Amino acid sequence: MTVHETFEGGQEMKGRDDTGLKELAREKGAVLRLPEGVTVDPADVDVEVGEDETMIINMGPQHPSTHGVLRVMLELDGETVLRSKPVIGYLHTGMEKNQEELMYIQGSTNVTRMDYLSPIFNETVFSVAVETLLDVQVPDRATWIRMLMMELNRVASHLLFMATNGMDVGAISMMLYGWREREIILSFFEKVTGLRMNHNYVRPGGVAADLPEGWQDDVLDICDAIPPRLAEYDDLLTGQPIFRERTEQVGVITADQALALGATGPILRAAGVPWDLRKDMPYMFYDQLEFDVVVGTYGDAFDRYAVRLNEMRESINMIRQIVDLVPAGDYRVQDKKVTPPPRARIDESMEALIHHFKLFTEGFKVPTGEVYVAIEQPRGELGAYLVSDGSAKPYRFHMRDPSFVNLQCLPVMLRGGFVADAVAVISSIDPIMGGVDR
Amino acid sequence: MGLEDLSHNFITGNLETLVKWARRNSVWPATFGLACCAIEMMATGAANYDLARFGMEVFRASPRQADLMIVAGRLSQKMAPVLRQVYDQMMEPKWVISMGVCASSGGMFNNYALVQGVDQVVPVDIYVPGCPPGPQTLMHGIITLHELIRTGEIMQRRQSSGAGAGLTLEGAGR
Amino acid sequence: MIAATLTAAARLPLLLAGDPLFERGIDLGVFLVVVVKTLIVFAVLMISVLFMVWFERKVVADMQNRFGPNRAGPFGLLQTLADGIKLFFKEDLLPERADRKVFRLAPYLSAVPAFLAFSIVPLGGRMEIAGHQTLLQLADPPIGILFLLAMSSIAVYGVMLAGWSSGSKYPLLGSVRASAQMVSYEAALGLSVAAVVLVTGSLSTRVIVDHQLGGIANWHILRLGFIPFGVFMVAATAELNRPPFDLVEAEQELVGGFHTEYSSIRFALFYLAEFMNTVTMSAVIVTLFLGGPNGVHLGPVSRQSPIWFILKIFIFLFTYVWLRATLPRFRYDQLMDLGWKVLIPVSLFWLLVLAAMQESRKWGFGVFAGGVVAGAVLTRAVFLGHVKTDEAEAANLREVR
Amino acid sequence: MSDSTVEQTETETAAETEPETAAATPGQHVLHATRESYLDVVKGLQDEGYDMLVDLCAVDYLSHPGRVLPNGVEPERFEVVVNLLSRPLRKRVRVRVQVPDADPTLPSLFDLWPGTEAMEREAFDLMGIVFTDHPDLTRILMPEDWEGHPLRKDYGVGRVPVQFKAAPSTR
Repeated sequence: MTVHETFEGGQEMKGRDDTGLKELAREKGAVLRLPEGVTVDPADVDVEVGEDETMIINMGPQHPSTHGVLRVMLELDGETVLRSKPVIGYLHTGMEKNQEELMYIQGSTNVTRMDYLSPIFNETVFSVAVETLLDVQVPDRATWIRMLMMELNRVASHLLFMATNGMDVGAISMMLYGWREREIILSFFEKVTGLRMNHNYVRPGGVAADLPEGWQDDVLDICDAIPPRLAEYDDLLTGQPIFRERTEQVGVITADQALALGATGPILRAAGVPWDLRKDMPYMFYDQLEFDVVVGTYGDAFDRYAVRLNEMRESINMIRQIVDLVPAGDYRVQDKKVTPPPRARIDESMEALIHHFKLFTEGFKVPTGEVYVAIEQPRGELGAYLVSDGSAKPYRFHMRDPSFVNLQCLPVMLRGGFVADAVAVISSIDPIMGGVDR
Repeated sequence: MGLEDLSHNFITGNLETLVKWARRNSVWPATFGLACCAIEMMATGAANYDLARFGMEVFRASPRQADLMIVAGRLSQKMAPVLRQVYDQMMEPKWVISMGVCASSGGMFNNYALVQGVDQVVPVDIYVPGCPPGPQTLMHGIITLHELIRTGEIMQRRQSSGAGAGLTLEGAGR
Repeated sequence: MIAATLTAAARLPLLLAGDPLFERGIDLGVFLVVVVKTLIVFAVLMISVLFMVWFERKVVADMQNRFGPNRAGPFGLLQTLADGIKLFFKEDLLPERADRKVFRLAPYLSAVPAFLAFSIVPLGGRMEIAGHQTLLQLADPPIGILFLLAMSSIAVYGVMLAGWSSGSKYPLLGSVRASAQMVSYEAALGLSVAAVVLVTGSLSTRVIVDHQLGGIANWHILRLGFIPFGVFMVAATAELNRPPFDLVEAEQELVGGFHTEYSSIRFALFYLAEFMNTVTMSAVIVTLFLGGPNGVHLGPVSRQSPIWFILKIFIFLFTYVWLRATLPRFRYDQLMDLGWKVLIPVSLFWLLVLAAMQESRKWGFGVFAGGVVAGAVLTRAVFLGHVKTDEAEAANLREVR
Repeated sequence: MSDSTVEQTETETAAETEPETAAATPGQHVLHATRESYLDVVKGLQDEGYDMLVDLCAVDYLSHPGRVLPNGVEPERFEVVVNLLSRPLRKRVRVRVQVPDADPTLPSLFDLWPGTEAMEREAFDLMGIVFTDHPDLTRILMPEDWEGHPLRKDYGVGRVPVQFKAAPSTR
């Protein structure tokens, strides 16, 4: 890493041991502090380099490699990044406010659009939060279906990471390959939920519909189709010298730093911390599955890539196990309070019709209380904090989105790198702005 | 440069057909993605749907070189000035596709944070419905745009409604 | 463009020396032949560029499991034409902060040298036009190779000035990258060309081609032992800003690099220049190392025929497209490392070896001397190239549980 | 801050936990801290092994006065909720702090966990909680010049009445 003198002294990336929390806090304080919209005069920037030597450059919000509308302010000395600051909010949709206006039964329609690459996770964590407050026991089949869909979704999400990461370091074909494989999973999603994205499939009390006939074959086809393609990625990127040079020792973050910044998911695991909620604090039936937690060593962009690549393999293995384990039974809870009557009964029974009508106009009430539920999403810990005041609408719903927290690692990772590294690092964090800004 | 200054006659008539053909077959989109729809927009460009067939795989990162802005996703109040700036940076002739309900009307998010329809910020030529619209839907929107370029309807509409960011067409496109 | 070439050709009798066309002095007929040749070469280059753009999009699409353009004309062949016409009729822009004159000049600086460089490439053997014996080559100056190097240096200015004159940050970064990249690779390029010149003993492209007559074994790619060819190929790719060396425009990093602020016809010129340069460079590689138009006498196809030339060029065009579809982009410092620490030492070393071998024909112990010199240089080169050994080993040790 | 105080705080709340309160937070470990003890409680928990701060958010209880709180905790309008996670203990704990409307300030946790930087800014932006000693307390999601804090209950959704207007004529 290049050494650069700023007003704080050497900005060399320190080794893992000597970076204490205080140090980190100081470093974080060194990121750019500029109100948005203010044009920066380089002379005003408090850095001890000559007047004309640094340049402030805005990456985004409209930039091909900032994954949507992330804006990163970079202070450059030549092509070396001295300081950087992510600026977010360009996709702020007010979803948490909207959620307070929507009934629980409508809620998953809203949350599914938060992190739009892992919609099933958003729906699941919301549903689990509501079910915890309702004290409803979801049928086993529904839980297994949720797990199946989540793992498929994880693969789809990581595939998209592969695509964009490849694209950002300049391997354009990888972009297309990632998308090609993702379509296989999306077509299964479309078959099950009716939509390619934003499914609204997992709802409080279970899932919206049972799996279609012959789903096992479809899922096993996916499991057969994806791994050979992953081996192709190994040929195309993992073993590719240029790719390795572009990502190794780039965007390094140590375990201490990652923990202090609250990073979770592949970023934390790539830094060498074996922390996966599925393994360490099992929820649903993850304790019945056999899988490994993929852990990296160096915490650089390549490790994050490798962790994600191997997580896909683990997920495929888990999906194979899940296919065998899904039991027969109900796909949603048989609780009249929460679940609408089956479509067939509405035609026969007036009561069912009224019940259906009331449920969808008034919703169901959830007892007073507050709860925090967390699951492991492709990018880390996805948490839902739900406060209920006893009515049919959430009083406050807060989503702890991993992208939002992980993005804070950016200034630490970027410092001392090049502009080209910035691109590789941003994509290795894999932030989804829909989740960041909500 | 453009055909705007020429008077209408046989040669310019044929030239115009040629130019419309060229414009239709070479609509370069700007890389401008906002939210979920951007993912579907990229999926449309990817192997299974392949926008390249229409000569559209040339996603230009620089708005100066782009012809088409696909506003893919919800537009927040904070992003709106940026969107307008990007639109202004694009060179005429330029077209806008509003992809998805959020871009078209604010969609399900009728609240403080979102602009309720990008047509409040930039003139829109084609609205593509859906949340998010699948690649087929977007492609239909694009083909519709091609058709409108071919028949010159878009220019006519801009002429009559004044929409189109100061594009004036005199003589051509009747 | 044509006029510029013509005046350049007419004013410099030196440029025209090698061609039998001028042996009997210059009259109107000779002048017309030159004009016709210029037009043909220009047209051939233009058509090959149009084809190249289409070819690249189609091949890349095929490698990515797509169809590629297929709506404009048969098999989408007219796609490039549509792009060109569209760009021609698009609104133009001069950024407010731009240096206007330079901004306008830059695209031409980029496009014209590509064509000029192509003019010295031998496309075939002797032929007869209207009673005039002539070479199938626009010009065969005795200093052909120097002319080539000069032109490729001028092309750098096009890119550099374009970025600098735009008056905006991303293009500026692109232009800084361009100047550093192209200047450093120019050195490697020159050294590998020097190897060819050393063996041939002439700077004329025609002589170089003729020197490689008589079968594949005589081609410089084999005769010079691959290394100058390899170095030239890599350096040429870098000179062309083709992937994996396309840092200058690196879309994901610098938006569009030097041409970010360019639109309309000026952008089209850059686009054109990139592909024109690709074609020219492929032609130069073929000339220097693959025997140019040399081939075998096969029915109507003569021993030195444009057909062989086109076939050989095609290999390189495909290779360039292949590289684009496959490789990630280098980073700035890695690019510099490759240029200065690997390519230049290696080509320098090989040049010495070749020189030693050349001399050893006269003096026997020269081989020995050459070996010593080469060994010394080689050690140094290996040292330079392997600064990062520890890191590389560490990387090999990494494991993912 | 010594460990004894932490234990004290915990036992206090634990002692005051009524069945009602427990039902409102099903199966989850919740601590209530005052504004004064907030920093110490969190610091104590960090020392105890809660090594990750996963979430920090604020709730506006303006229109929900009837919430369940343990005895001795004075309800205020705002509440800042901090979720901590211990990797060694495999446990989560939630710290809730009451913040009055009149003076919505709270010390920042930035020195303990730099990762709270964005979360506190979000709480400031959307709910108007001011975190003292925060290095850069500026708006994060809303534009710089935005007025008001959108997630407060007295801040409307900002619904725009939907207008149906005729499409411009295509001919």
